[in-house]
Amino acid sequence: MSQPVELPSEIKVGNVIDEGHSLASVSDKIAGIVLKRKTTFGWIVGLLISFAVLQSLMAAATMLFVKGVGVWGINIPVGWGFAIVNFVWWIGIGHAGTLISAILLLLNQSWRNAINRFAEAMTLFAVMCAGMFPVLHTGRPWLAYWLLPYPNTMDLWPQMRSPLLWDVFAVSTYLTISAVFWFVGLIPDLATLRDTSKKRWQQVLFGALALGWRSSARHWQRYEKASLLLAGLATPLVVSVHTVVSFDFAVSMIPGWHTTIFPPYFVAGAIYSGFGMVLTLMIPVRKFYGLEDIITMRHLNNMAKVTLATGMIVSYGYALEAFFGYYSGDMYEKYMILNRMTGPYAPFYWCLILCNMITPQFLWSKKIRTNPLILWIISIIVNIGMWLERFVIVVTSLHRDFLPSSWSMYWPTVWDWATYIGTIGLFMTLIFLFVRVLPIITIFELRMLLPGARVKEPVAR
Amino acid sequence: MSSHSTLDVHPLYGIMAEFATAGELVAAARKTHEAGFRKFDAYTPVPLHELDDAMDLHDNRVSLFTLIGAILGGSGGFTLASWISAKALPLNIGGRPLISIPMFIPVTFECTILIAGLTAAISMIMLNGLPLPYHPVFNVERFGAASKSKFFLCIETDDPKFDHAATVKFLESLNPEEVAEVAR
Amino acid sequence: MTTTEQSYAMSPQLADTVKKYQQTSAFVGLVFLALTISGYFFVGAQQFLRAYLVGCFFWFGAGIGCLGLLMVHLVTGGAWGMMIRRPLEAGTKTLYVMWLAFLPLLLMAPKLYLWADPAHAADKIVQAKALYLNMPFFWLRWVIYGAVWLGLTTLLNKWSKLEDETKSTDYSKKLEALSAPGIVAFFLTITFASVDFLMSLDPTWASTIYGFMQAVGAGLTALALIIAVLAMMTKYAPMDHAVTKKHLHDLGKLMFAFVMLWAYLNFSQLLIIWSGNLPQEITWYIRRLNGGWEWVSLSLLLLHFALPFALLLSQSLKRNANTISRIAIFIVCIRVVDLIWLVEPNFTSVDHPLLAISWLDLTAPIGFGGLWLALFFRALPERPLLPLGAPDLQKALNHGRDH
Amino acid sequence: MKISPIAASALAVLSFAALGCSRLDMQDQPKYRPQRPSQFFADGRSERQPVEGTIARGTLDEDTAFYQGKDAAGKDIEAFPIAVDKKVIERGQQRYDIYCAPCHGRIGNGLGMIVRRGFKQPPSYHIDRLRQAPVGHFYDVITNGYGAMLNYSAQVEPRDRWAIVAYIRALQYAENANINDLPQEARSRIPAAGTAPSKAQQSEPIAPNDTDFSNFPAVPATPSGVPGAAGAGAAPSNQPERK
Amino acid sequence: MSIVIGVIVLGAAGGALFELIADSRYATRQGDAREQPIPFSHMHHVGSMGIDCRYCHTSVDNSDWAVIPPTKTCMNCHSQIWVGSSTLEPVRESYRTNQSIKWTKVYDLPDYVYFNHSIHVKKGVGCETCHGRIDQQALTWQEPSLQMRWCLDCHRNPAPNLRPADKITTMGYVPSEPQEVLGARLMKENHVQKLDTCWTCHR
Repeated sequence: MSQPVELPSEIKVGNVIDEGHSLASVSDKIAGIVLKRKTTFGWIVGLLISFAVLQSLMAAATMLFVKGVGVWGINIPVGWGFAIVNFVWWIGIGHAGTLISAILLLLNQSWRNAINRFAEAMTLFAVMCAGMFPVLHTGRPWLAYWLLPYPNTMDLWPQMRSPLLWDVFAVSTYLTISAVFWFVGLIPDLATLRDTSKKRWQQVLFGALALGWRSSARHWQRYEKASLLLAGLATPLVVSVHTVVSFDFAVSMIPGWHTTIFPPYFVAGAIYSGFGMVLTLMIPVRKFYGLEDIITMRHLNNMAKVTLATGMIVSYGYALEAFFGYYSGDMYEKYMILNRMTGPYAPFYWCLILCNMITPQFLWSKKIRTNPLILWIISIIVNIGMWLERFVIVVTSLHRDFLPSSWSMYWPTVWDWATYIGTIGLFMTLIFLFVRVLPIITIFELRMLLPGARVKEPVAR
Repeated sequence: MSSHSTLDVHPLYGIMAEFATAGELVAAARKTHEAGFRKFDAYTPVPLHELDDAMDLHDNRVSLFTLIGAILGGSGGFTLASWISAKALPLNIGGRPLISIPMFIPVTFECTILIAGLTAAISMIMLNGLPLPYHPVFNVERFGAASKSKFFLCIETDDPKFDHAATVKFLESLNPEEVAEVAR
Repeated sequence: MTTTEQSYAMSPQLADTVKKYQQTSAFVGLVFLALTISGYFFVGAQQFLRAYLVGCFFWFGAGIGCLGLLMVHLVTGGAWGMMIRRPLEAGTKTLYVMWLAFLPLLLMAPKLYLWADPAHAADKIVQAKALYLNMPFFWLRWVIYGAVWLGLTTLLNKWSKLEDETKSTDYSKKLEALSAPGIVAFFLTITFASVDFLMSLDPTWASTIYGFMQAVGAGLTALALIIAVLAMMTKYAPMDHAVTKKHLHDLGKLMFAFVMLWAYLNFSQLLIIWSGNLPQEITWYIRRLNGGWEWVSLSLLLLHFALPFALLLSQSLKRNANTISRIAIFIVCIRVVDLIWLVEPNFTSVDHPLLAISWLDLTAPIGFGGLWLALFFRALPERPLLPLGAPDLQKALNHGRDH
Repeated sequence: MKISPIAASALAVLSFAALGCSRLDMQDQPKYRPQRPSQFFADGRSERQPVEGTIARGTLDEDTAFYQGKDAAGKDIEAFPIAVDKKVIERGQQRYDIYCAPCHGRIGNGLGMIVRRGFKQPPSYHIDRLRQAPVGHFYDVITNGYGAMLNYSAQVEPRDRWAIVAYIRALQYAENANINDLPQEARSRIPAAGTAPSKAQQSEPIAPNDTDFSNFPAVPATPSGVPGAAGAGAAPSNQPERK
Repeated sequence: MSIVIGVIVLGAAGGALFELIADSRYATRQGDAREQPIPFSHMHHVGSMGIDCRYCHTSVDNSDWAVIPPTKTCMNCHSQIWVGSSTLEPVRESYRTNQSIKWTKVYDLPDYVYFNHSIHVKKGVGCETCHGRIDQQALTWQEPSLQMRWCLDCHRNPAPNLRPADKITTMGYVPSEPQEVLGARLMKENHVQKLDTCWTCHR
């Protein structure tokens, strides 16, 4: 049985970081984007456009505060309209960031290092956009603090058995921990910026933010431990967030919502749309800032694979929903799935199937996975598909009430759209500001990938 | 012993050596530790796990605090949920039990993560003595490279074994690129 | 240090041990299977079939779990999988027998499955599902499952063998290319198989997460078994120097993830059904949370989740071959309880649930276990213990040695 | 934590504006509650009078005996238009103590608290003229007023007015009662032979129409003139039937 | 991180301050005697004259509304008493001109609260329980905070605030038997329930 062993040489899939970089060159390159690069015309135009789009959120919110939620398209059977659709969509988009930074850190996947900072920032901004909707949909956003358990003059406490309250806990925990994780990751890079900058005000600003980080080995030891712990905590957290979001639906008894597959299926959908959004943003940023040597083909390939895998799980969910619609033997469930497929919102359903089930199948091809343009288009289709999914879940399940007399249709109003598009403006504005003022790539983790950071001790142990 | 006079004239924080590679730094740190120095620190642009062994750094308090935070957060979350549901605002919803343990798990879980995560970050920063607006090592002009590409080792004057001339000599024997005095 | 010249064929000592294991398990398996079959006459056909289902499905899960893990590894790579790839392949080969083992269930379906019993043919709920739950389609699905599972097993093993022999990356690519859609097929088939053989025991009840749960459960069973086997093999050449603590650590982490996933999926199902409290759903839990079954449920919570969770948090326990294998074996045992918990309460009344377990519920899993392990240990020595043709083998061997 | 500064400031401005202007939160709703002033109607009242010449359902008040205390000829009626029993008298006592006692006094002697403060003293119920007066007369006085007394039609409903009349009759009867009118067991509670029984004890209510009141409890002695301080009488559970 | 801690501490302090303000008598106007167009004294009318509450507030026991009496009710007595008083001139003017007196509402519940006087009276909640010793209030003040917490205190546990039906309007009421016994008995007799669902008050 024994035979001479010849191991084949490694198959090159593409490196995590292209050759020719040194500790200093990596640091200077990324820090230079923040410190030296001139504010470009394109960036200003982009920021201005995003900021203009953001104004539609301002207008819509003002309208909402003055007039109340009646300006939205919600009605009696469809009490949950755009607000929850967009909330779930944004929260889902946020998931990729935590997944990339936390789970891949735990799995020792070194390809995460180039993209995690950006993805984490995206998480934060997406969760902020998501948070807008529950706060706005109360119609009295200035009373949003009522959602928190605190002693008050009304002697009232939130209903701890309600999934909507779990949402409050889950989303605020998610936002807090993501921000902490993001900031902790930034500390060494802020120190790099502090030490690289030549301008006094930048030194003071980055110095204050870096908290006096001095790259001490004693600090690194605790830092690495804390990073791992945070990653370990963030991983179940990110799963729990969309699980809780799915409970918002599944814990109720509406046909099409009350189904046990929802938690894993929502989590997969969240990661799916999140990776879609990372690709949508990363491909232009990579091109624009000339980061092809740091965000390599391997990154795109891997992200496309994750997109494909989660897309398959989501498709599995659709398939099971349809199958169990029949298998449950429940007439409401049966009607629900038939109504989805053939009812007034059927075009949305089939569009969703096209976007989420059919389109990702192209990703089986490596050619497509490594073609940034096609990948970018697919990622946008995925984003649209996931939005449609939430729309279909929310609206088709609600618009056919148990009581046929209250059957009705839901169409968003101009203010619904303005709110939704406005949050995209908010998101893009934040992204533009972020890429300008902070290092978009974790410098110290990139350094770890370089041969200069490897220990080849000259002395034998 | 002779260096004490130097100290008086020139308040000194320590002596710093600069190294070009991670390997040299780890070797130097190991030797320094073996030489009996304890009050010294290595500065590196990337975390080097080898240093933990070389310098005998095994501080697990961050994990401990995080565990405590997790336990407190979890029990606090569960207590909060059950106290509210059963005591502070008992609402009968369709005859369901007031204490409904499965329904409290999400809140319990989120509180666990929240408190544990905050403890992890805060205890790391606090144990590292941050935020710290001033530290003598930054007085060395080239030290800025510690956050980019160079590796440093600094033996502090507080160390009982510290002796100015001997320490300089010892550091020079480690094959550094440069040795510098660190003003306090 | 590991060098490419070393052989990864089994050392004679290990071969002896494996042979011993194989003989013992074959003996135990035959004795207990005989005992189980005797139960058909002594205890009754239905009780026999229930126990048979527990044993058969559990060990089928171990086989299909190996198939799933193998394909996941082939797609994602990773050092953990390289160490257990051969045991996984050996595990998949049991599927030939385990697939056939379903035959008695199909043949005697009316005695076990309400919907197949002509006496219940007029029931409203049975009629509502008749399009899916009918005997011809049941048989057809079994054939389709077999085609998928055995097809995948055959091809994967064949190409893996060729990969070793030719050292050609063509086969590595083929393996990866087959595994990706293979995973899809795996999930679909195990979902429907678990609906067919387990969920349809109670035709009034349905849960969409069920198939996913069974897939994860099977993966956990397989992983725990393989970890136990790997830990045993680390005492012998060549695995003593091939397997590092880091490999065990990674496998331990993976098992930890599976334990968490199992708990997550079960909790999700419980919470959604609990809060809905619908009569057609909650009865499933009423049966399992009353009449003595609540203790089984509680022990599952504690022993299937809490205890392994706490133990596997520890880094040192995961890195030690002895402790990790004990935890793994424990998990295999508690997995059997989980399966009994899934099957048996379906046969108790909702109004007066009663914990009643026959001795057959123990003999059947042991019997099938012996059979499975005998097949497994027979297949294991057939090939070198590491996939010599795999492109990343050297990297995987160096995993955990670079510091 | 990061919050969009723009969104945050907009929120802050708007919420302060909202707090500053008025209570938006349904605190003040565009609806009328009783006696709330109205900007809309000229007299500033949100509560409107029925349009002249209209009668609300159920307020036709055709039954002159019940609503006016008069017979068809316009004469005060002699007999109660309602059945009088213990509950009616208890109700009458309670209403009497609220609305009548301030002037007429709790035993009907016309020496209520208001009279002591300067209101014109009404006649005692126990004078012969009023003892002889038909029940319709009392009803008419309550309904339309008499002399210095304004009408109480807004404060006392017709059925309660009859209850009050019944109670007045009971007071009159009690003022002139003989010990032999008492049931046997009640007699034993009279303190001592020859001692003048107090007014309160005398005002043992007795049915004007021969209903059996053998179980009627004694009215506890109460300090007169302080209605509401104690013993405002009957259980309110049997309201007179409302129209 | 100190910033985070600072934000948390400041946030907590701000929250506490907010609660303190929201809870203060300034915010709730508890104990605040309101100016009225005519300085009507409950102390005089109830305390020294002993007029029953229901003489003026006629519908308190059969309607959700206790009623501010019409001017006519004042004139029942003041057509004869204090006829020359300039203080009472607005009353006479109102009577002459048929224009309502614009009283200032003391117990002003928000419009989203449904409150019914008669059910409280019928179930044995005395006037004094909510309005305090009205017989000692020269100008009427708001006795409780009227916060939701105050409502709920009683709605969750009504027994301590129940009294027999004939003691409803009594001021300075002292129970004739231990309140625990009486309360429990009255709960049973009057079928008093613990009503603390949202829709009890918010309809």
